[in-house]
Amino acid sequence: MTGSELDVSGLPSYGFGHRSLMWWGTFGLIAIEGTLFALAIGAYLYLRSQSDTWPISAAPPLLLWGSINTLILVVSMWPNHMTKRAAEACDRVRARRWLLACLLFSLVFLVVRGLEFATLQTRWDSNAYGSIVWMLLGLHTVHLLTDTYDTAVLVVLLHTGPMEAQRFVDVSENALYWYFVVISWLPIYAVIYGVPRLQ
Amino acid sequence: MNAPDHAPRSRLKDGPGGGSREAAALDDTWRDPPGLLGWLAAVNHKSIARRFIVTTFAFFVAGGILALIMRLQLARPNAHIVGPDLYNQLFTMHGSTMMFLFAVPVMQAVAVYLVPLMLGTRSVAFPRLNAFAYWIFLFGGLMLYAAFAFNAGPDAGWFSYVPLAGPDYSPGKRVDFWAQMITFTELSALLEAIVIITTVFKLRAPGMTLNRIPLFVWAMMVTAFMVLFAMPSVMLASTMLIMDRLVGTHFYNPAEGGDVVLWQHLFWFFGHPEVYLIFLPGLGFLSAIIPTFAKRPIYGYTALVLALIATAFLAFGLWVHHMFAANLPELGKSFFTAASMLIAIPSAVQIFCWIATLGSGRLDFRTPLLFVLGFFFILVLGGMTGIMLASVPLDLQVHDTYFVVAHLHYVLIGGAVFPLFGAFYYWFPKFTGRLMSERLGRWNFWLFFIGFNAAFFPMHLLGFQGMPRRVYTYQAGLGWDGMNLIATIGAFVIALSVLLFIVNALRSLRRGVEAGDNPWGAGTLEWATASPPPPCNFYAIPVVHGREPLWVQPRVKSDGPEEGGQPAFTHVSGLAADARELLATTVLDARPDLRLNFPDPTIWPLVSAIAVTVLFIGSIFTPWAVVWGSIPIAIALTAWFWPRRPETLLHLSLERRP
Amino acid sequence: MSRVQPLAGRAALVLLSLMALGACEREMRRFDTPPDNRSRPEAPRTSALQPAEARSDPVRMPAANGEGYDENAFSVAQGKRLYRWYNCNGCHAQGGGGMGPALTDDQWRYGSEPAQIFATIVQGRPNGMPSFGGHLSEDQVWQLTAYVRSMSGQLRKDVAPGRADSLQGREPEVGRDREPARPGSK
Amino acid sequence: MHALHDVFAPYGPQAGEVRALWLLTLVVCLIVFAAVLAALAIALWRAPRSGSDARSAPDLSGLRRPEPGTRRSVVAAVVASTLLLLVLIVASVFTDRALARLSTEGALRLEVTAHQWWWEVRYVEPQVADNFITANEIHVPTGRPVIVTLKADDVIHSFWVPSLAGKKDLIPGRTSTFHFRADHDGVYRGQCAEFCGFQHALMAFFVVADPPERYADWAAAQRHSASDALDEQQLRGRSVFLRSSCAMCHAIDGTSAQAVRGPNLTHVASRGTLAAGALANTPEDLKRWIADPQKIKPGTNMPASALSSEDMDALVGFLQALR
Repeated sequence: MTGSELDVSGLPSYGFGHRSLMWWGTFGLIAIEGTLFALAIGAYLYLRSQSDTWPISAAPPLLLWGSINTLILVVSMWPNHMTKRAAEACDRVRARRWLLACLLFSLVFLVVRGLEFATLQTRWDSNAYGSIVWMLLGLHTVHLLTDTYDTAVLVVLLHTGPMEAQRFVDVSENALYWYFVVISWLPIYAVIYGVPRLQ
Repeated sequence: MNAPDHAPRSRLKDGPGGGSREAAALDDTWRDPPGLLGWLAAVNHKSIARRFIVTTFAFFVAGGILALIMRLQLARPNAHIVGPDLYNQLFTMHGSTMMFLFAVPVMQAVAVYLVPLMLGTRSVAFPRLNAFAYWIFLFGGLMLYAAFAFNAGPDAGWFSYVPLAGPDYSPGKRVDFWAQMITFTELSALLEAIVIITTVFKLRAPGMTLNRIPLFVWAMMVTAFMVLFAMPSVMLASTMLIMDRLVGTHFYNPAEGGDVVLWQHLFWFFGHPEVYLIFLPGLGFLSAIIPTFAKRPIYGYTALVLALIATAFLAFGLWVHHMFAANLPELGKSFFTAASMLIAIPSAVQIFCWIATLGSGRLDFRTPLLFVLGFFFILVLGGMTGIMLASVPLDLQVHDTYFVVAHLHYVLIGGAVFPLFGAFYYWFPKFTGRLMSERLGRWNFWLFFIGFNAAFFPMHLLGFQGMPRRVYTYQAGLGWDGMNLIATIGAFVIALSVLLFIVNALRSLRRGVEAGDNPWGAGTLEWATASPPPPCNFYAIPVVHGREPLWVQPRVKSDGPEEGGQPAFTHVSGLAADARELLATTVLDARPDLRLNFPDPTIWPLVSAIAVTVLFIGSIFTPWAVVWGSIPIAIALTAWFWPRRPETLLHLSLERRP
Repeated sequence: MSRVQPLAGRAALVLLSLMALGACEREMRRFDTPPDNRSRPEAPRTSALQPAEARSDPVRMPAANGEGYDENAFSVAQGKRLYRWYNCNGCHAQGGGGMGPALTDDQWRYGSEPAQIFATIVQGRPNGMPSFGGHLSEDQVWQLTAYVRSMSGQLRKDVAPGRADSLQGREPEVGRDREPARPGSK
Repeated sequence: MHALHDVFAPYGPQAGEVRALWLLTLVVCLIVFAAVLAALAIALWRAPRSGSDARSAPDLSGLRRPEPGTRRSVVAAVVASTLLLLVLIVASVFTDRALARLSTEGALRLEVTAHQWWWEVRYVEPQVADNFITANEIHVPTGRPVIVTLKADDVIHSFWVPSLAGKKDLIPGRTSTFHFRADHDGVYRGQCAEFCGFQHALMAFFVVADPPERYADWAAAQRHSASDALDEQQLRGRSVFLRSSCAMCHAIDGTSAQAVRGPNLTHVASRGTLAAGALANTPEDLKRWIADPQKIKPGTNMPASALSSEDMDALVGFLQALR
């Protein structure tokens, strides 16, 4: 073929952050899920605006477990951060260790989440308030479950291999998604536990 | 990390063009595996897109047939061809099919085929996800039609207003199937949006800076972003609906603090952008076709891009104009009136730019251009009626009458289907290597154009005379008989023209004139490669020096680096020819950035899609399906993700740290 | 192997058509009211109470066991509407019972078979259950019967109604588990 | 029953205002439409033809030198269309205001409740004793504003009388109000405009505008309960009514039939149509309707009644006597 060639054989074969395709995929997911959460919260506030009493024939959810959970989540950002750093340094051993820590955190979190559901003081089928509260908490829990499973798979992979640098990119993007799961929880927490206490 | 020694070294590098040994290797690398299993495992964006286009078109024909039955029923007053029960299913299926199974996915399908070619790359990002999205879409559509065949077709309208669609007034499973169809199709659309966005941002050929991206690609990217923010709304709404129906939640139950207007807000927050999801790709087609047949670059490229983006933003600010008749605060309404009217301005900008392009070019009247001209007549008329609907007082008179039916068909068929047919004629040679017949093409166009106006123009007047939408019959003596008859005749003329199109496509597939690489003398990259393109699209990735790369000649090197910082290279070399390796470029100015490994074909996207289908359909009958159904999904997805050893070794051999 | 495949194919086909029948059965909207059959055993009214103006004629017992109503979601939904319209709630509440016995439990004084419930509705029962014979079309009685059976989870899950657009008493019929019907005494 | 139903043959101030706005909008839109097509036509006519030869080189001059002429016309066109849009927005908002400002002095108050698939109309008078209920036919005095309170019993419906005013939804769990005025006496057809199930198509109603005194007579008659002056036949018909399924859903004031699930039949004979405008109010149609409503309105909630022909004649005779 005539003409002058632009030889790219020297380029790196992977990169982190927005250089990687994975980052853009994760970004898309975050945009979608973020919109979903925002709309669900919007629906919550809309229903509240339509009702004379709020919460409807129920006491506000108990603060204890929800707050503990929030704490756990916030703290979990630390091992998450370390995982991301290890991954971006392509350090398999440390990545493995920290990712395991993340997994433990999310498992603890899921257990407490179970207790949290028990202390909402309303059922999904008792009235619209109950429905939307369960909806919000359920939506967030689904994201936790998926990301927990995702983390578990990565942990196993980091132990068994086969490994290539691309897998570190996956680990780092998984960490990015976990950040989203944590950050998105804070407004949901505020709405579920705060709004019923507003007068 | 360093490659182990036993890793097979990849030696063949691309660069030499077609015919060379490297080219042959590239073909083998990117070709789908042989056999039935290979067909099911295919991930090549062109194979997936071909299936996607054919599937969506099949749904288009199905939806059209439903419409014909409705028109037969309405041709005369007090007709008894179908009763209210079947009629309600018919118009619900027609609306749902056209909106969810045709209009949006067909645009994405065409994009999945063309975008990589226009960007000068060898695949879409996430090819397996792309395949998965197709299978999910297919299964969702098939489920809906299976339900219809079993007399469980949804019957509460494509908009499924509660409480009519709620558990109290829609017994049985009909609406549940509708709600799950939403979940299927929106999931597919969302994944495709991610695929398209990532492809556009990361896989452009070197030198294709943001301001050189073809306008069709711009349109699809803007559309993809709109999908990200619009579709979650309807997924949330339909999930709430199905939960109200199956597990007794009260989102839409006024007696328990719920609210039926919540549905309308959530649905139209998706539903109005939906119109532009369908419309913007149509504009993209025009911006691709017009320059080619005007033999000049498009006029006002920047203005056109900004108009697309402006439309996308405004589209989220006018959903309430579907709800003027539901008692809402007056003040808000005038805001939405203004927003609904102002969205006409970006469209006006584009129309004037196209007219300018046509006026200052040298015209070549081929069938694609005919459909473009049809667009001008129909869409502009539809836009005018749209402006009328944006005004609260006028809307309150014609809302939910046949006037709206006329309006929405003028906008959607004029704005999307005419450009789409133009696009079929335009890119058919690229898809198949053969041109479609011009003679049949002209017949197809004129029948469609005349039939369309005969079918839908009278509906404006019917609306003024008080004929509401979604009626399965009407009484004699109301003065509606004549125009309904004309509309029915028009509908059948449209059917005839679509039939002609199918005949034309099938005949041209075999006996069409050989097209060659670039039959129209167009300027964008998809015409730089063979028709149909080889599995790898390009034997050597081109380097881009302008908006119409095939029209602008690269300057000689002595000029030094030109805009975009690219010296005058003509093409890329050095990507592995015996491995699925792709060049990623930087987001803004498309500088070469990474050599990325792409996954091989695999059956797992199909398996995962089946697993997901089991869960979705199961959950219509028992909530527990969500629990046990998620296990096979987890397994399938893991198998999908889990790296294969030989693949990994190959990648290691190509690996190089930043 | 070569013999298995056609067999499998046929099996799938049969399964599919069964599904289809099930679905059509469930989803059919029955509009045409079957005429009341006039040649059926007559029975005395066992309650003086009647809506509007009392009739003196005997009531007609069901010929069959109300085939086709229990499997049809639309009939059950119509039954649910009539249950509300004709103020069955007045005594039976939302099935929970009040002046009248509960309908959501497993205790059936006069039997839980469709025909038995039909008889209860048309004949009436002592201590308050009015006699609706002649005041309701047979079709409506069967619809009510089907709905009443759904209240105690006697019907298929894909036929039983979901929650109503009203204040909810207890979980929707679709969520109720079948309780073995046995004649109890209350 | 012949009735008017045309957006552009207005017989009330609301529809009138809308018609004025409509004419303005139509003119503006036609001008724009014509202008765009003309511009397109000129462009196509001016532009030279290139043979369908793919190899004929494209004209790239536009890339190098700017095109001031073209630019000017495009900008001008955009500005012009923007201005016209602003005109329309202002006109629309002002019309909206004008509609909201229409006086409701001494208005007649109605409460309309929509059911699948008929309209319940309650006249709300200053003295509760004067209230009365009818169905599917709204009588109003000409020249007097009417305030309608809209409610829905089951699903969403929409109240629309094209010749008098725009539409408003009736939404379960909400009440909305709506007002109109009929300036000329006549019969105006209305219809449900929001899809509401099987019989959405045959859910019509009529607004009968009479001169005030004729309206007063009608209202006075409606307030009386059904008269007992019945002959043998009609008495038998009444007992058929009360002893069959009719009385399960319908009410006739002055009898033991007090159900509210179907239209109130106290003065059914005084109405122009049956079954929400689906049938003319004649003995034959009434018989057909009672014998098998599903034939006429499939899906309607009224069950068929298997009556002996004597009973049927008696029943119809009785209903015809309810004027």
